[in-house]
Amino acid sequence: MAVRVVYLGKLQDVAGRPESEFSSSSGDLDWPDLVEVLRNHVNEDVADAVCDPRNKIAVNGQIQSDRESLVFKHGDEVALLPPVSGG
Amino acid sequence: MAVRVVYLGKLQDVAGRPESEFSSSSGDLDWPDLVEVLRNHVNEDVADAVCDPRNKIAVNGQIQSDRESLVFKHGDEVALLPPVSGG
Amino acid sequence: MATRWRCCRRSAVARLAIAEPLDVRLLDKGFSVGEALAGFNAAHGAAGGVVSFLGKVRPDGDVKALELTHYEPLTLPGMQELAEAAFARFGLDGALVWHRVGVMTPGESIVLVATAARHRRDAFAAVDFLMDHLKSASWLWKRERRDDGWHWIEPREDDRKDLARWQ
Amino acid sequence: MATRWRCCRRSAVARLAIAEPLDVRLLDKGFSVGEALAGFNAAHGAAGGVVSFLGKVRPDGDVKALELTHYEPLTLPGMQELAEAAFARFGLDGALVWHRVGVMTPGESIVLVATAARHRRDAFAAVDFLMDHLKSASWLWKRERRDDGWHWIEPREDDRKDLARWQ
Repeated sequence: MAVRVVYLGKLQDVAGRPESEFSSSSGDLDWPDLVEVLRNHVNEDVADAVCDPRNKIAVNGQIQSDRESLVFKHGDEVALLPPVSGG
Repeated sequence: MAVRVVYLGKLQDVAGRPESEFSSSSGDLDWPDLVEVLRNHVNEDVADAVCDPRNKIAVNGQIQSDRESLVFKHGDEVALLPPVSGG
Repeated sequence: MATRWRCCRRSAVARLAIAEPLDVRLLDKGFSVGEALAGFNAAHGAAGGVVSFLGKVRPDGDVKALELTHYEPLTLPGMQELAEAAFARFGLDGALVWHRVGVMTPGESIVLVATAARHRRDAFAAVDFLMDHLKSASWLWKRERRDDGWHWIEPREDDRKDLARWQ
Repeated sequence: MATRWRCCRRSAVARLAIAEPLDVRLLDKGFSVGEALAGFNAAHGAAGGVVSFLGKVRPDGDVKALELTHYEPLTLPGMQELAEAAFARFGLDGALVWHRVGVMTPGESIVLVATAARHRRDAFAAVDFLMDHLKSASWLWKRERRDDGWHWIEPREDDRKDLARWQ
């Protein structure tokens, strides 16, 4: 299975890229898996950022309120959303 | 001498005309003279209105704060201004 | 064809000259709100925020027309003073204060106010201030024509309260 | 000549279609504020009051450019929900909510909000509400290019306070 992770705002700079694609042959990815993958394949700072409650998580365009119980399926798009600054 | 009196807003309807011109051969007109002239040559209601502090008085485009001590000179334009309702 | 229209529009917008910093007018004919605001906006390119208010004659019940009367020696000078007061009080980059006089029908524009400021809150507060004063402290008198003829509009208690907010 | 311009302008204004009651757009190119407001105004001819706010890139110190990033699946749907909330809360006749994304330079328009309502206060409050939410509760991220490169803009405490006013 494969999931895509999109980094928004300054998390793009933290990750050093606008998005990543992770694939796994060992079934679905859960939240601790994702944090681990980010830590090992991107960097520590992104793994920390994804756990910081000030940064929100969306899966397939839906904001998630309980990130720690998430389980990702093949084709999911996970967005990491730092605090907004629009207008 | 002659003075012109301009009726604004609903005072036009009270006076039944947009303005009046009064001339006198006996020197300057003071405030009681004006009220008297309005009463005799226009009507009671206008004479009352001109004494009502809710209606303002301008002479030659200047708002007057002390109407009772006014003395009018030849060519003066006296405006009777009811409460405004713009915008 | 599309290109030709674009050309016309751009030029039209550039043609409307807006006085800076204050453009205060008493108008006896209808005006184009789009052109006025495009011109004002172009005149204040460096302002962070531009707020506008447009007031129109509402098609209310049997109201057929509305007439606004002014008094030449007082009305425009009073509006100019009002614009200057807003300019100083809210630290504006500029203001546009346009008011129609004469007879208007439902849907027509009565008043257009726009302010440009570095910050949004100042521009907002200035339009609010200008409108409250135009409604109850400017030398304008309004009457409506209904089925049974013309009726003068009395000042409303709410308008006086709105004005008191700024004192 | 004057007549010819008038003809072009009128037609141009009539050509810009504004969705009713809500016109919500995320734009990746500049837009004409005059045309947008003329179109909005025409679409809401019966509204007593139309209030607008235009936010522009300020020529601030050494800021050369500003970039706004959005996230396709969230940003426009969020703006649409926001417009619906304002529409219901303030009893609006209509609202226009346009936001630029991409790279902009000083003087360019970032955001245009307009509301039409029967009464002035509702139109005012709705623009205020929309702007507070666009600034601190919409899925948009801003960065500035200064002499030493790009810098992400952090949310400001004041923006959060402005938002709290509506809760």
